[in-house]
Amino acid sequence: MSVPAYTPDEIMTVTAARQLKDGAVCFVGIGLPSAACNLARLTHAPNLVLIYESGTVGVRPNVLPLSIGDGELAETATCIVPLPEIFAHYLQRGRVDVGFLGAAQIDRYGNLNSTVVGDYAHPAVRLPGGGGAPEIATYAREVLIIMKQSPRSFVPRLDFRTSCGYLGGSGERAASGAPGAGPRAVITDFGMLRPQPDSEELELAGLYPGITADAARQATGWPLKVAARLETLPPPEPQQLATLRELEARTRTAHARPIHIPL
Amino acid sequence: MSVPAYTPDEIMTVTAARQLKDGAVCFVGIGLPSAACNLARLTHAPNLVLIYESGTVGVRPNVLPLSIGDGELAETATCIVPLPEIFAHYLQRGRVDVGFLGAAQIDRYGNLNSTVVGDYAHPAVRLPGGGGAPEIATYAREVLIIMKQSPRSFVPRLDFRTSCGYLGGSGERAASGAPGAGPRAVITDFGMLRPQPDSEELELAGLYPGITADAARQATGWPLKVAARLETLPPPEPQQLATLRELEARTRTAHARPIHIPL
Amino acid sequence: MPAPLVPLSDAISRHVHDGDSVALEGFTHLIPFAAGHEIIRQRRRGLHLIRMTPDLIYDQMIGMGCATRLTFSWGGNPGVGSLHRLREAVERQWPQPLALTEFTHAELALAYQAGASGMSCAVMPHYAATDLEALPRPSVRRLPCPFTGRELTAVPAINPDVTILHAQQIDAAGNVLIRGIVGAAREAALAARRVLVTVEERVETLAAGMNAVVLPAWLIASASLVPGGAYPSYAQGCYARDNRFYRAWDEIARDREAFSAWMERHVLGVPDHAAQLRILGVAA
Amino acid sequence: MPAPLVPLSDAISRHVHDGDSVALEGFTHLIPFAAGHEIIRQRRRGLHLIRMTPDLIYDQMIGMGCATRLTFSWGGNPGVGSLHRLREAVERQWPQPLALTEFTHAELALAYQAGASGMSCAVMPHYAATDLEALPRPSVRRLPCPFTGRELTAVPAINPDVTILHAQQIDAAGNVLIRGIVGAAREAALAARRVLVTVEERVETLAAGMNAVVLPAWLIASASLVPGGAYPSYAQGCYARDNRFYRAWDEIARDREAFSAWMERHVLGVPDHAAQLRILGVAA
Repeated sequence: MSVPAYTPDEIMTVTAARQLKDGAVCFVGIGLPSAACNLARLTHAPNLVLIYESGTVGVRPNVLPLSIGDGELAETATCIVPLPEIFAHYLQRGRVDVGFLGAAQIDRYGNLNSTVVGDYAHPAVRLPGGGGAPEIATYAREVLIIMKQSPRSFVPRLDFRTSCGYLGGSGERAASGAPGAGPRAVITDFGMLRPQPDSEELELAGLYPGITADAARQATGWPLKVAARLETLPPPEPQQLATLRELEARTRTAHARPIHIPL
Repeated sequence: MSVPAYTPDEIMTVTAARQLKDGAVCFVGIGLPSAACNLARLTHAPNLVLIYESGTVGVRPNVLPLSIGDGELAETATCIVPLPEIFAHYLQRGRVDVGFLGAAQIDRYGNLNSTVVGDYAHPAVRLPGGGGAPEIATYAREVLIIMKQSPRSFVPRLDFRTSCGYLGGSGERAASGAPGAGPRAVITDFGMLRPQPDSEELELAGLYPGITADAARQATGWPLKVAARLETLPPPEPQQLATLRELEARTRTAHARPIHIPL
Repeated sequence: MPAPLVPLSDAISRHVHDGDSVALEGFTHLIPFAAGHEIIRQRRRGLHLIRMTPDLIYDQMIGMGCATRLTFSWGGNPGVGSLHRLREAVERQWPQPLALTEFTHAELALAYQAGASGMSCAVMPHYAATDLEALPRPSVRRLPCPFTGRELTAVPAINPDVTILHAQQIDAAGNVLIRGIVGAAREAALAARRVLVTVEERVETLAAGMNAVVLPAWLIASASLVPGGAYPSYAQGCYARDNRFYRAWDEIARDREAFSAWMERHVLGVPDHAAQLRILGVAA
Repeated sequence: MPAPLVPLSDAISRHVHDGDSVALEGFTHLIPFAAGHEIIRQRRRGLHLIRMTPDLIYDQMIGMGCATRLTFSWGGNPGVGSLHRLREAVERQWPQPLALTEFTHAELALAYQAGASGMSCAVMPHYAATDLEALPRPSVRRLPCPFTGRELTAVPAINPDVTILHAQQIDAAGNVLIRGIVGAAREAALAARRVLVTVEERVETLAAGMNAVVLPAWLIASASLVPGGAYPSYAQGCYARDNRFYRAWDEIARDREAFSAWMERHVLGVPDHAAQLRILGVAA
């Protein structure tokens, strides 16, 4: 197997970016989702509307933010709204087409844990918590999940359900009345999982070039099903890679810049 | 009786202005209340905080607005907030010291009707309605009412209770849980009515120079009680009259200015 | 890819239908008079009009027979007196009966806010303040606070079929700037199924501070360039409120014939708002 | 008659007491670090800290033993990872146990909004989304919508004893301008019993557009001039977020001794924020 000319993070980012149609309204999380959305905006989807939970709507950052509320977002936004409104007027009102989520744990129905490992009252690991995720998972028309695959993170049973995927599957989510359709895809460092239409159990739907289904199975804490038609996902195109690397180089330079405060 | 050197509107406005302590936060209605508040601000109470329900906070208009939302208010405000916030964050939150109200009808307990004369479904006169009044009456720490006195407007029984005064009196308002203390004074073209401390029935507490209690009684549709100590209210001071007249002259000039729109 | 600016007559004919619930918002400021007059010219019928303060524009639409229902919280001519056409519709069913749904300002603002937030209702404290609550209206209900047990008032969400706003600027991307008093305009727009705007001017980049009130292009169904479109209301920074006209309206609207003649000459008898402004001598 | 600017140490000593509920707000932007450090220097104890995103400032206050309770919705180092001091307090009760009241962002924003509106609670739609709801926490309750019968989530109001904000400007009258990302800072301030502010600069007149975010002077209990007071967070238009420091904090906070040494040298061992900024080489 030849060494691919891209990193796992890069193909995850490009694969996520490809899921985004031009003009879609995205509620963007920090890290890979932010890189993927901005890559899409700088390539095939120039009219993507990016919303960050800091209340910045329609941002067009030149460098990636480290936090959800860097000044770059405020400076390039169409408008800035108070935080209560970004949740009420945009997410809860059903204005968001695509929400991005990651987590410490995912189960086979795309439910997510970002709260604790272990018991809530006496946790082995206290994670950051829900933040915007429970509402993004509920209200975005569809959700894209980006997570590295391992038996510790792809678990048979969550320690805590922070955000809903398909709950117990087989239509349970829709029956609960949740307005959004749920996770459309889980993008990992092996490939992509998608919900089986009837059971809504996540199954392996695509693999990156050179990755085997067996490797993906071994990185999953439950017996991972494989879709009838297992796709080979395309590698990043040179232009995508170049754009992403330039974006990240600009970002590194900007974030390394020392701060000077005149007193 | 000599002819006073001021009009009834002028002494009402000056009397109302005198009720305002410097630094108070006032929720201002249009007309006489707006004139009274701005007169107070231009004379003895330069730090009066004036809030108009259009969402303009801390206004310092040079001319009186005709409407509750003239541009003069926006231009001189400390800040402009959306209308839902002016009611929620300022009035409902208990930030308003003094609210001003007028109405078509008032009863002996200071309850007000600005909705209909006659039956609601088939009214003889359809009045403008509640607007901000019901909440001002409920939440302002105290209320000042400004109304011309006549048997048609000072009635034994309201056709419709739009805004609460003391309800049925004798503590009924406080028992209802209404946060504000209710009407502190009713300023009329005869003088001033105040609630009797126990019954909370409005009684004649003051008269303008040259006005008799009998005249005030005849202008009231219920048997008007007179306070044990009936005060003679002072006439306007020359400086107050001069300031008010200049303010109104500036206002007339501004409102008569023709509009030109370049197309 | 913003929608291009379209003539106002096209916007109204495409997006406002007989029987729609329609909110022309703007609190005293930025009232979309031009859009209201175009609705009158296109003779829409059976509208459910929604506005905190009906103002002259709804007096005119009601008097011209556009509306069978009105949701509002204060129905006067601000600083002047009555809306005579509204009164005659309620008191004498002329030109037709008008069903009222009446709120207080705080309630109606909350109803828009609930609609803008995807809620079925929103709550505020309840106090025994007003007979409005006793009316047979489908408007507010009581429930206990689950924490304190104290009574709350629940106000149902309002989601107009169409909200129409007037604004100062639209940029090349189709984003719209509102500057000055905003009232509940933004909430009414976010609550609506379709948002139409009329604007004073088109610019490359909005003259907007970082925390300005901007409606993103993708929330707007249709935008039309209508300078003076808020007259006799006003557009902060563009022209002032014509307080003389608001006073003069009291006489015009007091009488059915004077009203009808005024509407015939200034609205039905002109092709658009610019022509009306010229007849009124407001625009050259 | 605005209150004069007072030294930050006086403001904290006068207005922040042991056992108070305290919200230092600002979403990523304008986090009042200088005020938090002064609270640490004055060794306040038993505080109930409230913040949507505890960020480094609460990591520091918790690690220094100021707090026994935390109300929050997301407790990480944004874009970096864990807050190690927060984790150690929860996982190993060091330096003392920390009781958590946990919300989602939307819930906590609503709780501030309810507090800012004089409400006992506010409502949002309910969906079976999260185990948070099953926790034995005094936070949210369910009730049916009185119009649709659908379940609502009621969130209780939060009214901090003290809310502290950092802002760009204060004018001669004492009005305060916030420019850029506001988060739930304004709601947290309007909900509070006392509002303290630190500001970058004092000006005659605010550089504020007509619809800017301004807190009127009369809502503010105390204002202090603290240039750089949000560092390592930022003040839009004044200085950028020090993303290098946020990354470096991960190492510092991972270890009890390294943390304590850093706090000793940079907070306890200096008289004020300006001295800290000089030691860090951020200010000349």
